Amino acid sequence: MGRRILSHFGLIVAVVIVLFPILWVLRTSLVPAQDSYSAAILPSVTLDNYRALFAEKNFGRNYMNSLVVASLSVIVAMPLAAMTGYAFARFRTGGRLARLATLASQMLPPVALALPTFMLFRNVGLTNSLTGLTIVYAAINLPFLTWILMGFFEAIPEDLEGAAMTDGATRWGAFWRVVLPVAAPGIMAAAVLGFILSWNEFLFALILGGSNTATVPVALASLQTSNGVQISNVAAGVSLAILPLMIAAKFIQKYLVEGLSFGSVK
Amino acid sequence: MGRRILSHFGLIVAVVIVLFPILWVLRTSLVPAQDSYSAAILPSVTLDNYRALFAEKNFGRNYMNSLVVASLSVIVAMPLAAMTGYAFARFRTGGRLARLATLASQMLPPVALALPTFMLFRNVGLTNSLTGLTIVYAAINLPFLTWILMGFFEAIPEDLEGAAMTDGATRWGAFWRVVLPVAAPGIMAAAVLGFILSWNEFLFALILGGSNTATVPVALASLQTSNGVQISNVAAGVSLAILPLMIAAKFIQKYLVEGLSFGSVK
Amino acid sequence: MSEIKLNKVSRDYGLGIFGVRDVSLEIEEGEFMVLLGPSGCGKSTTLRMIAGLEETTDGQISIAGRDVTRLAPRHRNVAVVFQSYALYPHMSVRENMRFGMKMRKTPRDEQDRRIAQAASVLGLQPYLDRKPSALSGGQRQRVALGRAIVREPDVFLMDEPLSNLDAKLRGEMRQELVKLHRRVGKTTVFVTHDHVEAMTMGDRICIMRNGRVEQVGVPLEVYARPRNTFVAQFLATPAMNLIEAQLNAEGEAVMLSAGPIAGPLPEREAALYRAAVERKLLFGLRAEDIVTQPRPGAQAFQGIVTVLEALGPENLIVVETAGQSVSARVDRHFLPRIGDEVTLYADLAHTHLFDAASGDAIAREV
Amino acid sequence: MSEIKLNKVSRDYGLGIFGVRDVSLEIEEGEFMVLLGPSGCGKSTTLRMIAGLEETTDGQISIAGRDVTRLAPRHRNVAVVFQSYALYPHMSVRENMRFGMKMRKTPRDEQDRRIAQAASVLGLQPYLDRKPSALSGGQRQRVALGRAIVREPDVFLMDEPLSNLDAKLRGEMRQELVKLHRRVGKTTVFVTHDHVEAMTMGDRICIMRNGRVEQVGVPLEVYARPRNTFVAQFLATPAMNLIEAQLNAEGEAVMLSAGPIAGPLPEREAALYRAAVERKLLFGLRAEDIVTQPRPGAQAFQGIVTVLEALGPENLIVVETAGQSVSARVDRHFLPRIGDEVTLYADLAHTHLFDAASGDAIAREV
Repeated sequence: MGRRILSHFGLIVAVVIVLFPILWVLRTSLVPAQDSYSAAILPSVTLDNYRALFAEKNFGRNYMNSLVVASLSVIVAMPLAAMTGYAFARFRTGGRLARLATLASQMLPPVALALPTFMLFRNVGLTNSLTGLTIVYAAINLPFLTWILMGFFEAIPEDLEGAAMTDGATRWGAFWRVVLPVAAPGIMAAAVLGFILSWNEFLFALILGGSNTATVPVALASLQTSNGVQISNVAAGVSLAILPLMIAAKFIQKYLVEGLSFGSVK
Repeated sequence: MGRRILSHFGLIVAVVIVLFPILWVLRTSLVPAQDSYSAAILPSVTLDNYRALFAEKNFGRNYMNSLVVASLSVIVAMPLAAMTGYAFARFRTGGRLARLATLASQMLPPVALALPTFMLFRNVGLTNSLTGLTIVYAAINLPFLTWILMGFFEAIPEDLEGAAMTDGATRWGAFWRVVLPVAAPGIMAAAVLGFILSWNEFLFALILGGSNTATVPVALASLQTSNGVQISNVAAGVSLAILPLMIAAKFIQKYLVEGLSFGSVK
Repeated sequence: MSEIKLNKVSRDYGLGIFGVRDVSLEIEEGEFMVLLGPSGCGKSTTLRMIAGLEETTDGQISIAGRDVTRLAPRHRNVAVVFQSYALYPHMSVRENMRFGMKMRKTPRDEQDRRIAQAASVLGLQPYLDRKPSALSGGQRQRVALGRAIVREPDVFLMDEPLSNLDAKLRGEMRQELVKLHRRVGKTTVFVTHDHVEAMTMGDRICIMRNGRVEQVGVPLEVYARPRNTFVAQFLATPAMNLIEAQLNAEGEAVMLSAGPIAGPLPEREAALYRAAVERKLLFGLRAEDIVTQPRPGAQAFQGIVTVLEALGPENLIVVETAGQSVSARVDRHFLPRIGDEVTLYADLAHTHLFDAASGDAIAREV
Repeated sequence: MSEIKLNKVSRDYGLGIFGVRDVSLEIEEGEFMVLLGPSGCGKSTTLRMIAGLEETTDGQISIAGRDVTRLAPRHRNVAVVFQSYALYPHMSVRENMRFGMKMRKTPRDEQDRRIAQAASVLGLQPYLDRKPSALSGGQRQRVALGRAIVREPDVFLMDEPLSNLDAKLRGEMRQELVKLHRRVGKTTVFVTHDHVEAMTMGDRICIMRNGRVEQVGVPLEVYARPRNTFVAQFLATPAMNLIEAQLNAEGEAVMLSAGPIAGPLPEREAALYRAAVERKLLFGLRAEDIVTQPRPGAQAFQGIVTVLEALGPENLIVVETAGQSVSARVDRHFLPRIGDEVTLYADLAHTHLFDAASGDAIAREV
């Protein structure tokens, strides 16, 4: 019993350590600028920092850009990733080489790809465009989602598809009506991860974007690097940047935790 | 049979598309600077670009920095990650909240953490130091490795530890002598991924590093952004940046592919 | 009409490895055919080839006179009951049953009628709206059956459907399946490694080993006349006793000499096996043909009891004698102690003889 | 001395859910005790509590007179054979066996000696340097056994060790395990859901249901005198026939009236059960006590054959009569056809009687 209390105490401490910076950022975003560095927890509450962010820094545009690019890149990559992952899982398509290429593409240093991508995109007129950024993020998401979904599909017993196919479904029908619904929690989890991957991406957004197409991370960086950092504005921006993550955590934590404990898809 | 040839053909095309840019970068790094943009495949071969990189750009220092920081961060994070992942997998320590916090920490936008980290590190004198960078990378690797290893440990039947413990081992002994060796392929794979994650990291390396502590990605970025990009030097740098990845792919592809097909640890 | 014909069917995995090799088998309309054999013998592969879930690399398979060798599973009109049940986990029991009919565009009211009927036959009414994960193993098994039945397929293919059930439930489902088959009357192929299931369920059984067919026949006939020692031993627990033996002619009589068991064969057996005199043989006798009371034609022998298994209704004993272990299935009142010397009687009227080298049964001269 | 005592042992999962509840059981030195019951009855949990792999939330467990309730598994000196075998996949067979001895610091040459001996007993010599993944299911099972034996523990704990084997192999391993136990002579607890294993292997059996003990005793005694209908039905296939019944006194005689079966109880049974006259009862009769030939004390009844299972050595039949299904285990030569009307004889000398409401056996007046 004593041991249990001890380990729970340790956990609470750990959670506080993890959460404290986030909570403090949230707090800083909600107090007037002059109180940013005060030790008082909540001297007074205001939404001025958020208002300033949207009114003066055009943060609404950045936010929309991020939402559009991150969502579209997942929507574009997911069907392809599902089919490729299924092919890898069931037909051993391409064997080890194809799997390795998928993994390897995840491991290329983004910096090494930045310049070639920029030059290529400039030639075809895709710099400073959300389309260009969506394409890049879809290309990043594709192997990532493929790999994750491959794992989920491998965990689904093949007999399920055998049953569907003798029940009258085509191979495609078995995939569509049985495999996909069964893998749904995993697919949801993968989609959330892919979204967040794109949402947080900084390097390509910086290189390929312009002022109209800047995403949230680019905007945050410029807030932080501009002369005389306004910490309260930064805090508001960071709070908003974390918002989708918190929504995801709140509403689909079940999917996230169950879907991503690898190999435990029921 | 016709279908098979077709799908193999498709695969070969896909592989060429994936590999071509990498091969072309390698080619560019091996030809004299004046042939960089020529269409000839290998007009002549030289190591001058590499020599210049090391002699003029101090790339050797960057390379060592990256190797040290990436290796140390994995070495520091791995034991903690293994124990945490095991606790999550077996004792449901912290329940869903702790798992969620682990996942969530992966999803915080790095840009949002950059400024606070920089300010904190400047106060304690960890900017422009490899120690500081190692700490950051270990902190990034810890939840990442924890999550991956948790999946591997969950896939190991609990009876194995039961057998070890009735055979005379302590819980720790069962973990050390049975669970860890059985999970070894997964741990190897996770270590490689963690190394590459750190190896490729750009943002924190840029913010926290100085000229002496610049890592490979920072050096590549400066090569690319300096006036009059020397494409042959960049190509040599990129080739070297990819080298550890290729070594990993070559020597431990078995671990990578088997260890990471989630849920299939034998 | 839904007979199944396999004509020299093979499953070649390449590199000279065969899952199934040159299997020919005719399963009649309405017949309950059991494929029996140890794990890895190719019985499941054969079933999956009939279903179209495994590629047939050589030979032809026809169902109801139609060559289906290259047809997709959905065009074969077969229903498979998997060992794992393979229920759709995201669908309720009702939707699981409906799926196949929906795929085949059965009218909706006909779907409902068949589901209601199958649920009533299988006692599944209370569970129709549950997900499979909320059911017990036995209930899942019934759902898997129900899903197959409502389809009204030409052929039922069952891949060890009882092996995940408790011993208790397995015995009950065995009888239920046979009753069901009698009612539905559809051609059924049933794969199992359990000889009790094979004996009790099959109209005929097909015993396989190493991808080939060893013997096909009515269970009691195969039991009475196994073609070789493998079939003889596989089809019973305890396995048939096998003892190296020789026959010698002494005038009219044929004398058997098999380790501890020796004596003249009864008249009928003597006539049948006269030609096998002086060959190297294996003498086979089933455990239930070794009895505890003398009877005509039974030869007495002594042995030390080394195993006694009191099952309740009867006892299994093993005695050691002359370096041989001999198993006997005896009356429940015969309860010797381990180490006792007992006298048993080998009923030579049930003699089996096999060639010592090949293991094949000695041809009877009828 | 390595007897095991469980004193009111419980496993409380919280929220009023118990895996095991108030189980008391004494297992004697050298005894082979079988825990038998359907899945979820708490038998495996009990075994794991003895091993220390499951927490004991209430009660005491002692091994060899020592209270081990709070001891770690490694301090209990027990060896567990798991259903999954739980062989260390990264170690060879030899290293698997050596592991436990290494942990206990057995001298190296003693380790080698014991490994060699166990390997020879279990026929594992050719496989000592293989990894478990290169072995068949039966071989893995033997390695799991070998790993337990070489440890020379006080107690063997076996959790359904045969359930992953083929029917054939299971029967053989059953006998081997009993022989092994006789040679090693160590206290053994064996968990199974298979009543045949329980009957044939146990010195005593402990039948569990819903986390509680239903009956403990020598197999044949429990078989002969089940304490309630659950035990009566669980301990045999087919399950004991149970028919609603009443007894009526007619002078000296006691008349049984149980559906199709009616008649005077034999003298001995009449005396035993006289007190149960006019109560609502269940009449129980085992399938082997329904015979095909008249005998003294046996009451004839007619029925329609609905199931015939010809096992080879004997047949199981089910007849329908007066709305009752009655199972009988009959001679292999008795082969009616489905739908035939047959006459059978219920041997009332083997009558079991239970209270209709509680299912408890009616106390015999001895």
